[in-house]
Order: sequence, then structure tokens, then C-alpha cells
Amino acid sequence: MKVEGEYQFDGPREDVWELVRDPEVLATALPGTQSLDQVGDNEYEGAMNVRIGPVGGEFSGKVLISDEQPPESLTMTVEGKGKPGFINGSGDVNLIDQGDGTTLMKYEGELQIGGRLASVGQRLLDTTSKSMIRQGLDALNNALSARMAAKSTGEEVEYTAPSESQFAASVAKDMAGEMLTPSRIIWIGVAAIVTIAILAAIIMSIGGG
Amino acid sequence: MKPAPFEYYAPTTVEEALGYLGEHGYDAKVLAGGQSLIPMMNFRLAQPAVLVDLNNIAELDFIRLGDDGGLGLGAMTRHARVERDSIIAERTPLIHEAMPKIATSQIRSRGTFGGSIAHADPSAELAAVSVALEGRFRLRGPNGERWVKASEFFVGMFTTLLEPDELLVEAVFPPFPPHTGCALMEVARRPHDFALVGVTAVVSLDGIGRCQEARLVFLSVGDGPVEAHRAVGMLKGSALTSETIRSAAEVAASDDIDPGSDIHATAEFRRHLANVLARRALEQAYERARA
Amino acid sequence: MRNVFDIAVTVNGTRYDRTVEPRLLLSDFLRRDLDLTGTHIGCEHGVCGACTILFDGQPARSCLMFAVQANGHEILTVEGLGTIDELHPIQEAFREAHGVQCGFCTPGILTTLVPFLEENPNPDEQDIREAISGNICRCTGYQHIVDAVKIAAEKMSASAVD
Amino acid sequence: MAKKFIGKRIRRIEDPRLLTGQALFVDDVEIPGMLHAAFVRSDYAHAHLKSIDVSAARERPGVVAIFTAEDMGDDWEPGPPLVSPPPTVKDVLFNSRTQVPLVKDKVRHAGEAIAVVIAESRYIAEDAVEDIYVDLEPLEAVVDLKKALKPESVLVHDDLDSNLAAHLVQEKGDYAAAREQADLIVKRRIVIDRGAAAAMENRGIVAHWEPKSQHLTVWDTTQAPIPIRNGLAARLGLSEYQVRVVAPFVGGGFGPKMMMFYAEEMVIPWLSLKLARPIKWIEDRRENFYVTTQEREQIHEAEMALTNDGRILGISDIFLHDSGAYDPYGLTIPLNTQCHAMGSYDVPNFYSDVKVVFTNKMITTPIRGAGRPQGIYLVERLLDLAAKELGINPVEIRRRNYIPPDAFPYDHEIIDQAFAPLIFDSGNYKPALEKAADMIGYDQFVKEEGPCLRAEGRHVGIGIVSFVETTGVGPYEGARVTVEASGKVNVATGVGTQGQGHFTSFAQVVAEQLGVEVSDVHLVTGDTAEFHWGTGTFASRGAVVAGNAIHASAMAVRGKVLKLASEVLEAPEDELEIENGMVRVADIPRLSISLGELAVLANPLRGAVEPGTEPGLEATAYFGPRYGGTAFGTHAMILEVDVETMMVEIKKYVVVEDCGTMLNPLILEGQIHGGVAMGIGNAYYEKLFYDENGQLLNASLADYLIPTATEVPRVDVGHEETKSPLNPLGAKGVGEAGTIPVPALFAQALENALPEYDLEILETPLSPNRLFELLYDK
Repeated sequence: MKVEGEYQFDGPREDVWELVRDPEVLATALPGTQSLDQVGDNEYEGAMNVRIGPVGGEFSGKVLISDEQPPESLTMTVEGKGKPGFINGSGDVNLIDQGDGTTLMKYEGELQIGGRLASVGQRLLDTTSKSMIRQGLDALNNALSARMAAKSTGEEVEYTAPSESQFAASVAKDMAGEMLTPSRIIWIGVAAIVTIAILAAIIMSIGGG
Repeated sequence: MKPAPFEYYAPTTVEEALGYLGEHGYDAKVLAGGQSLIPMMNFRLAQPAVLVDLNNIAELDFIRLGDDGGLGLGAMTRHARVERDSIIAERTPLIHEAMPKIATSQIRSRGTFGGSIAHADPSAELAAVSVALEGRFRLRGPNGERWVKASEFFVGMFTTLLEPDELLVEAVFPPFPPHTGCALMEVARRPHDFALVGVTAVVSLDGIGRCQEARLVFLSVGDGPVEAHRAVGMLKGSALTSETIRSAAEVAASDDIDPGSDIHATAEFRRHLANVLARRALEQAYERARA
Repeated sequence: MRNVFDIAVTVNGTRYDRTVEPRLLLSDFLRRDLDLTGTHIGCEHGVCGACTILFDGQPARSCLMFAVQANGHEILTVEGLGTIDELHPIQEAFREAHGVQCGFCTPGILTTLVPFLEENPNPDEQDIREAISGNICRCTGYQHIVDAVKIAAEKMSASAVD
Repeated sequence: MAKKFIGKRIRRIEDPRLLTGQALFVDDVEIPGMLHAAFVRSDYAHAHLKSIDVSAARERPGVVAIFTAEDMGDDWEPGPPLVSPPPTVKDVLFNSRTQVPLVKDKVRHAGEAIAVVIAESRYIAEDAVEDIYVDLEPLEAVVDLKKALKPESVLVHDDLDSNLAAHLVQEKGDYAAAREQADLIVKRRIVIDRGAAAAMENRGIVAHWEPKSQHLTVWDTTQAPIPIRNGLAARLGLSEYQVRVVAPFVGGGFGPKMMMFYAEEMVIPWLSLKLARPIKWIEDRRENFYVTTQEREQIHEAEMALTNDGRILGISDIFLHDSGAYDPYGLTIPLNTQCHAMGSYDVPNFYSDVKVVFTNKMITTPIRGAGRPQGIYLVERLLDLAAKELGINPVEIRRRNYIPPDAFPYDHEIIDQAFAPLIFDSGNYKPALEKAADMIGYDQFVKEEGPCLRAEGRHVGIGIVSFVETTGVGPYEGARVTVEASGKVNVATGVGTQGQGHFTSFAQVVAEQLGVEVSDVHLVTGDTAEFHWGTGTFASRGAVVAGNAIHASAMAVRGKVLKLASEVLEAPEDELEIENGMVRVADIPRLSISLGELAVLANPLRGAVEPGTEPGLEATAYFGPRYGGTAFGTHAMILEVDVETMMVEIKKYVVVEDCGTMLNPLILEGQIHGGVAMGIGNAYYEKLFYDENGQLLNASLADYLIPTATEVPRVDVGHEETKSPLNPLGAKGVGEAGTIPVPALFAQALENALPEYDLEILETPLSPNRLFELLYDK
């Protein structure tokens, strides 16, 4: 499955890059992350309890960042495995300085999804990954704004762990910046591009109310 | 394809159910009709540790007329009952028309109104219909009740504003204003399949036959019901000529939605269908509003 | 936590008292615990219709219910319709019109049809096709089933007049 | 003499049991102490198996045993090739690679079995499957047929040089020369994709080894119980008499239940011996999509050479056939495709080159049609395109090219799926065409109705195509017919039955000879304890081959009945007649004796049976045709397209079939209806989606779209009867006739409905999405 798109950030490229490459946030930003350990310079291993509505499962996996060209581009490789199946993929993220204080992110990835996820989850896979990436990036953009605002006023933004529905609601409603500290939301930015599609993958196509 | 083990509770009151939900939080899933949840459990894609079965809560099974002439449906009212209810057919014809499009008769005899809404499948007719009819949902939690508009309830794939310790207990719909018409159109591979695209249109006319209010809500083109705000903006205040309708449908398909691709339909085909269906649905709703 | 439940279910007029694990699907309960193997399992995700039974008179997928949920309810399976020596009029009509080939989907179609014909004593072809569209048959192409339903409707309304 | 039973619309004998839930299917078998199996299956299509950790699963309460390939020790061996040796065609290449019971080193398709869990219930077994950790190192998957044959492709079987499973060229005449003389060459690429049989009953097997009696009983959803028994005995080191295989009522076959041996068929009986317990495995629907065989995937580069007046001079077809991960079924499907690529037509020059390709997908074996729909699709499509270019009416171009009725038997000079010469035994194609055209109202539609509806802006189209179906191939079937002391007749035959009405149509054959009521004939099929010679139910051969064996046995018994009655009644045999269970001297009604009394006399308790004679009124006989009879017919349809939504409605459907002697038109029409429904699936609904990694994307009935009652139209069936000279009944098979021509017909009708789009349909199955792309040039 191909994942690609672009997104406009309301901030300079260096700030976006900093946000995208802040590794410590990976473990705590997204509800369900159980552990995340740095196992190499640019390699992380972790476990995540992924849940969308009634559907879910525990995934363990690896994220590898490579071909880093700060503040322009990087490549991510993700391997995830759980009872519902597996997801492997890699993606390129490019940040383009728009020259007007904004940054265009272009992302392009190829996902390989297998097992139960692939065999019964087709109906909603693309839609979900699309909208979750968009939501994630919206959230990231809000975080960026919050961070930039904090920089100028010198005030920290209070963090309260959101519930899943609040999280979904907030990203949907462009409120993420109010609830997540900027640093904690970055996982969404990085992972949204590739890993969040795991979430998408767990959706299935059966039933009717 | 056998489900994984779970703890099972079958409360007989909402209060009791809320107790179990409060106790188990995210580990618990509510079992309403089960016609979406149980297949997921059989595939072992869903493995809830706890099931709280609402099927023995009689107080959630009702259809009632509100003081304002609107309608209230208990969350555990089964589709089969809604389908056959003459008050619904008369007062909210859109809900009546949606019923046969929800899966098959065998599913409808178990599936529930509230279950379908709380499940928040992007292809669910009742989600789109609820938004189109300006429905509101009554949620009950440990701290009492709250009301949420349908248009704000659905926040993502299978995700709503319901907290894990809350229950959807009722859906209410305001009375249908005069000179109002509605339509629900779908394209599905087989009639009972999830629609490739569906749309529901509601049009209200003013005294001189212009469009006073309109709503156009799609299903299967996003991660929940998708309202076509731009298209509706073009309709309001206009005379609904076939040209107006045509261009609104085009805008709806091109600007208001961002559909995904799957094995049955590409995003491009979905946009095409959205355009066709929006046009047809608006035409029919307009026709009915004039009648 | 209790991991087994005592249930009392009336199936085809007979009351059964059994102890079940909550995850036991109603379809497996009927087949395995009650040895009523006429209810067939075709997909276990609610699409094929082979496992359709009547739950308090309404057609339902027995693969999409847990046995524990049947506690205190009435179920009718194909075994409760007619016997080999005395077929139910719908069964008789299926035989007459060759509505059966491999017979695997048949029980679910018969149970679906019982309440349908009660509600629609004179269905037309389109009504019939819609009524059985939640049941997949791979052998017959449905035509002889449709014919059978027409015959059954005639038979049943004739006997109702008598 | 007019037939009393054969050809009559007789209600089925087996129905009451099926209608009341009293018929035994494999999953209904319940044995005390029975254990349940679930398989650990690969999520990857192509991967090295590095390790398996079953320790957690072993700890789970209720788990009895877990086996991997390693645990099978020396008993691990791949399945036998089903059809061997390869055909004796010049320069044929065939690399036999057969499926394995459990993966040992390398996974070759998604869903392949890696380990098996035996537990007290299927629920627990599935819990334990999730406890097992399999370390797989994924490899690039071979999916695309063309890429698979490129030198740089990774290999499905590492010991081969390429992914080429087989290569076979068949020729007739000189196509190259014909091409030179042609006025018109129509050349196209034609793509046919995969579908599933999706019988409503999934596969299943119950194996019960009884150590005390040293006897293995296996209930199996197979279409071929006897070969399964013979194979199991050989694999397990048992005598064939120690193994009984029962195929009870089977919930639809359609081909894939003929595969031998599925991994589970090898593993479950072995485990029953190993554990000395009865074991049940029932495939679930998801497994059915992954590991029950599939069919149809081919890519053709085909061309037809014609004269200006629409006469076919020759056909050339170079094609790839997807074998999937293994090729146990040999060349049956591609041979069938070759044999049907000339359709009903007198094609003097033919060239067909097939390369069979290994891929990382499920094995392909015949599904209802078995390569024939592809061949018919090709020839009918090319003919349609030629007709368009030449301005000839589709009906007329077919008339001009049919093999003429006086040309039968017609030798195609190539070999068929059974490696016998492809000879069409008999045929008379025009009457079927004319009748179909008449029934659908072809001329009227083209002249009046069509233009009228089109003027209203409706997109309606008509189509008409012809087909042939080679049926009833050998080698042989047998049957034993016995008149019992009650006067009732018992028949035992080896073929299994999956809904074809054998209990009734075979009873009709017997009743015809023995003058008993159909309901007095009791048939046993598919139980090796009852009859253990034969092959199976496939290739539309049940009625033809087993039917004729039963006919022969019944004739022999009739001979015995008449001989004995002649002695008892003291009347010459030629003055005797059998009716209503009595043998009578013609014209002297009082002089008669019942079959039951004769049966008692034939099996005396005292006295002696004369030397050289046999006791009882019983006979066993076999029938093996030299080659199969060829059924044929014409289908026609009218459809309407909504060009905005791409929804297609079939408004009218007509079939005129000719399968020789009809045994029971009621049953026959049911076969046709069901076949058409599956064909409609093949045309517009049913496609298995594999992604580029070999992942199956629609392994559920929600996403694999089987037509329901609202998609399948009423099918009007007309009959012609050109008897086959190859067997005494004059019968030909009909099991696949409904399915074969539907995609070709659908394509023609769709093009006809959309003249303004200049549409060319060269693929099947289509879908609304695909039609949208074709119409709007996406």
C-alpha cells in the first residue's frame, strides 16, 4: 500500500525538523505505547497496544531512521508484528522551505501489510491511514505553533494525558496543542507517516450495526 | 474463527452497566446487537477482556414521541423494530428508508440503533442519517447525562465522543419541518454490502420555493459521516434549479470529501459516484420537499 | 469472575439446561451441546446465512450471538420445522421445485422464510429475492428456491383458507 | 420404447434428509474423545522458516499436542502428484513440485500450514495458535506472471532454474501460413483473474484410528474418496482394507474438493494414528480463502486470422497460466483452455503455447469450468471483435464458423486433459443457437426494443455466445447393483456427491432397467467400504461415467432377473416384462413374480447354486469411455447499464444446452442455473485480490462478492438432445455448462449496451470500478 501526501507547516523548517526528530517523545505521546527503547543511534524498539474502537492488538516493532539530511529529509523503516498480522514499510520525509516562514512536508511510503490485517481490513485501510496522518500532522502543526508561541512568551504549556476519544476528538478539532506538550506530540508526526497506518490496518470490513 | 475468552456481564439496568464500565475502563466493550463486534471477535481482530451485554436492559428499548413532535429512540431498539414502526415511517421517513439498506434482515433483527451509532463505522447509514436529521445523542456516565449533537459525536474511524465509562442511551431527532424533503442514495455492489458511496440529502424550502436549509451528508468517503459544507453553502438561499443542484453536487464531490481507495473502488471512482449520488439525492429531496 | 454460566434455553419446544463458557457461539452450542447439527456454519462472520435460526421468532445469525445470550429465550432450528415423514409446507415446496442441491445453505434459508411468509403471504418474485438475499447459495442460482417459495406461499395461503 | 423414468422431472430422493437437518456432513461427525485441530499459518507469502517456539502454547490447559514438520520425522513427505506422467506431447516440459504437509524450510504462499495444534476444543486450539511464535524471514514474493519468468526473478522453488512449471505447445495445421492468407488479423491481450469456488461448506476432515481394530475411518469433504483412501493407506503404511474414507453429504464441491492431498488431509489422519484419538479439523471461511485451491488466472496473447466473409482461418494463443506455489494437478487446466480455445468452430489452423508459472499464491486446480471458461472467453471475444470489424452480426459470424453437423466425430488433432485425442464426439450447434436467439428475441431486440430503449437514454445491450464443454472423461467408474429380498434395489458407486442429485438420477437409471419405483432404489456413494473402485466426481463426469456404469450393472442384473424369472415362470425371456417391481409374462398378468421373491430364490438357504452361476441378483460393472463426450450450447442475455454508477442489471438470460440424453431435466436445469450464477460472479463480482507481496486482500465473504438472489436473474433453459455415441445412455455432462460462457457473454452484451464508448473488454472479472476506468479512460 502506498502512503503519500504533503502538508504545510506554519513554521520554519528548522523548527519543524527539531519537532520531527525529538526522539524522547516517541514513548509517551500516543495512547497505547507500552515501551520504547533506543537500541541504536537511530533505532528504536518498542511495544504498542493499538486500539481503534473494538479492534486492537499488541504490536512489537522497530523504527529505524536513516539517510538523515538535517533539516531536509530522512528515511524511516518500520517493522511491526502482532497477533493480527504484520506491517513493514519505509517512507521518505522531505521538508521544503517555502521561503515565507512555512514549511512543506512531503512524505511518501510503501507499506506491506499481512495477515488478518490485510485479509479483512481492506475496506477502511486507506481512508483511515489518510485521515489519521492528516490528523497527526494537524496536531503536529498545532504543537509547532504552541512551541513557537512558548518560545516567544517563555511559557510552558501544561500537559494532561488525553483519553483516546479526547485525543481523536482533539486532533480532529485542531485542539491538540492545548492538551499535549509540543515535545510529546512528535511521535505522531514521525509515526503518523508510516506507523500510524498500523492502526488503519486493524480496521476490518465486516458487520452492520 | 472462534472468539478469544472474555469476562461477561449482563446487567439489567443502565446503572448496573455503568458500574461495570467504570470498573473495567478500556478493557470492557459494550455488546449491543453484536452484529459488527462479534464478527471482529470471531476473526480475533477484537479481543475485549470484558463484555458488558446490554441486551437485558429493557429500559433502553423504546421508540417515543417527544413533546416537540420529535422522536426518541432507545439505544437498544433493534433495527427490525424501527423498520416496522409506523410512527418512524411517518415522522422520520429518512430513518425508515435507511433501514432496508442496513445489512440483511437477519442482521437487522439483532442489530440496534444505538449500537450502529456508537460503533461509528464510516459506512453506517444511521450515522450519516443522524447528522443529516440534526439528531442529538444522550450519553450517560458516572457523573450523569450529557447531550451531544450527532454532527459532533463522530470523531474518527470507530471513534466517538463516548468515554469508556459512558453509554449512549438515546438518540433524538427534532420534528421534520414543513416543506422538507429527504433522500438516501447508495451504490453498493450487492444491495446489502457496505455502500461504495452513500449520501443523504435533506432540503427545506421557504415560502417562495427557495432552499432555506439543506444538508448533504456522505458515508463511505471518510473516517465517519462527512458533511458537504461547501455544497450546502451553494444551495442555501438559492432556487434549486437542476443547474444549481448539478454544480453543488460537483463541488461536494471535489471539495467537500477526501475519499480513500480500496479493492472495490478507487478514490477517483468514489468521487465520481459521490457527484452522481449527490445530484440524484438532492433532486429527489427537492422533489419531495415540493410535494 | 465467573467463566461459566448456567443457561436455560428452549429449542424447538424443548427446554435445555446447560452450562456454557460465555464465548461459546450460539451456532456451536446448538450443534455441539445440543447435537442439532442441521444448523450449518458457513462463514462465522454473518454473511452467508447458513446458520440462520429463529430467535424469539426472528431470523438471526447464530454465529453472531453467544449461547449465554440465549438464556431464557426461544429458538427454532431447521429440526423444529418438519420431519422426514411430515415435511413443513416450505420444505415440501423446496422438494417439489428442486430448491435444494447440496443442501448446506438450505436450513438457513428455510428458517429465514418462515417469518417472511407469515408477514408476506403473497410475495412477488422481487420480494422473495430480497428476502433470501442474506443467504448465499452456491449451487442453485436461486431460481428453484424462488419457485419453491412461490409454491410454499400458495400452499400455505390455501391451507390458511381451509 | 418410451422411457418411464429417464428424462423425467422426478423430485429428489435425498431431499427430505437435507431439508430437515438430518443429513450427515463431515462437521456433524461427533465421536467420544474427539480432539480438535487448528493450524498455525504463515502471514507471509514467501519466507524462510527460521524457528518456531511452541513452548507457551504447550503450557495452555486443554492443549494435547503440537506438531511441526520436524516433529513428523520421516513421515514428512510432500503430497503425491495427482495427474502424472506429463502428457506425451513433443518437447513438453513439466517440473513436478507438490505441496507439503507442514512447512519445513520455506513458506511458498500466505496461509501455508506451519504447525498444528491439537486441543480439547477448537476454541482452545485457536487460543494456542496465537501463543505460537514463528520466526519467518520474508523474501520477495513472486506474484506477477510475466515478472516471474524474467531471469532476475526470485524463485519459488530454489532447486529450479526458473519459475517455469511447465511448457507445452500444441499445434494443428499451419497457423503461420493461415495468417499469411488472412484478410483480417485480430490480436489482443486477454487477462483472466483469480476467483474462488467458495462452496458453502468449507473443507473438513475427521480421522478416527481405532487401535483395537487397527482400522482408520476418515470422513472427508472430498470429491474423490477412493483415491484419498488409496493414498492414505500408502502414506500411512496400512492396507487399503484398513482404511475407510467416507465422503458423506458434501456441501458443494465445484472442483477444489478434488485436490489431493491437501496438507490437512495428510496431517489429520497421521495425527489420529500418532495420538490414537479421533481428531476433527474443520476449515473456517478465512482458511477457505487462503488454502483451498483457486483458479482461472491466465494472460493470453491471442490472435485470430479470418477471411473477409468472417471465416476463421486460424487461432494462435500464447499464454501464461498461474499454477500457484505447487503444481500437483498437472496440466489439466491449461490443457482444457487449449481444448476450448477453438470453441464450437471449425478452425483449420491452431497454435497454442502455454507456459505454466510458479508463483507465491495458493495452488490453482480446476474450479467449475476448469480452464474452459478462459478458452471460450478468448475465442468468443476474438470472434466478436472480428465481427465488429467486418460488420457481421454476432449471430451470423457464429453460424458461418460452426463445425458442421456432418463433420462429427471431429478430430481437433490435439490432446485433451486426459491426454486422449481431442475429438468432439457429436454435435449440432446451429439449432441451439437459433433457439437461443429466438428465446431471447434477438432480432426483435436489435430491430425494435433496443433502439427504442436507447432513444429513451437507456443503455441496454444484448449478447449471444456459444460454447462447448468436453465432459465425462475417463478413466472409469464402477457400480454394484443388488436386488434385495424386500424387492428394493441397492446401488453402490464410488463417486462422491455434492448436491448433483445423484441419489435420484442414478435411481432413475436403475429404475428404468429394473422396473421399480425410483424411491425403491437406495444409493450409497462416496463410501469406500461400500464400493472402492473409481476416481471421483469432476469434469462433469458423474452422470456420464458413473451413470453408465450403473446402467451397465442394472442391465446385468436385469439379465439375471429375466433368466431366473424365465425359469420360475416357465416362459421365454423375451416374453417377460418388468414393471412395478414385478416380472410378468406379457399378456398374462396372473403369471408374475416379484423382484423380492426372485431375490430370495436367487440366494437359497438350502440346495445348491449351480456351478458357474452366482448367488443373488447382483452385478458389478464398470464403464470407461475412450474419450469424453462434448456438450455444447448457446447463452444469450440482455442487460442494462447505469453509465453513471456502473451498476449492471441482467434483465433476461437464456440458455440452450445440449448434453445428450437428459436423465432428469429438473436436476439438469438446477445445474445450469447454479452454473450461470457462478459465471455471473466470474464476470462481474468475484475476484481474489492479491497484492504485490502475495497477500490476499479479501479473505471474507464480505469482500469476496458471491452473487446473491438479487444479482442473479431468472434463467430460461431450453434443451436440445444430441445423444453421445460414446456411451449407452447417450449422455454428456452438464455440471460446468452454465458457468463456461458467461464472462464472454457479459462482455459482448456490455459492449453492445455502450456503443458510444467504443468499449473493448479484454478481461474478466470486471467490476464497476474497472468499468468506470474503461469508460472514462482512467
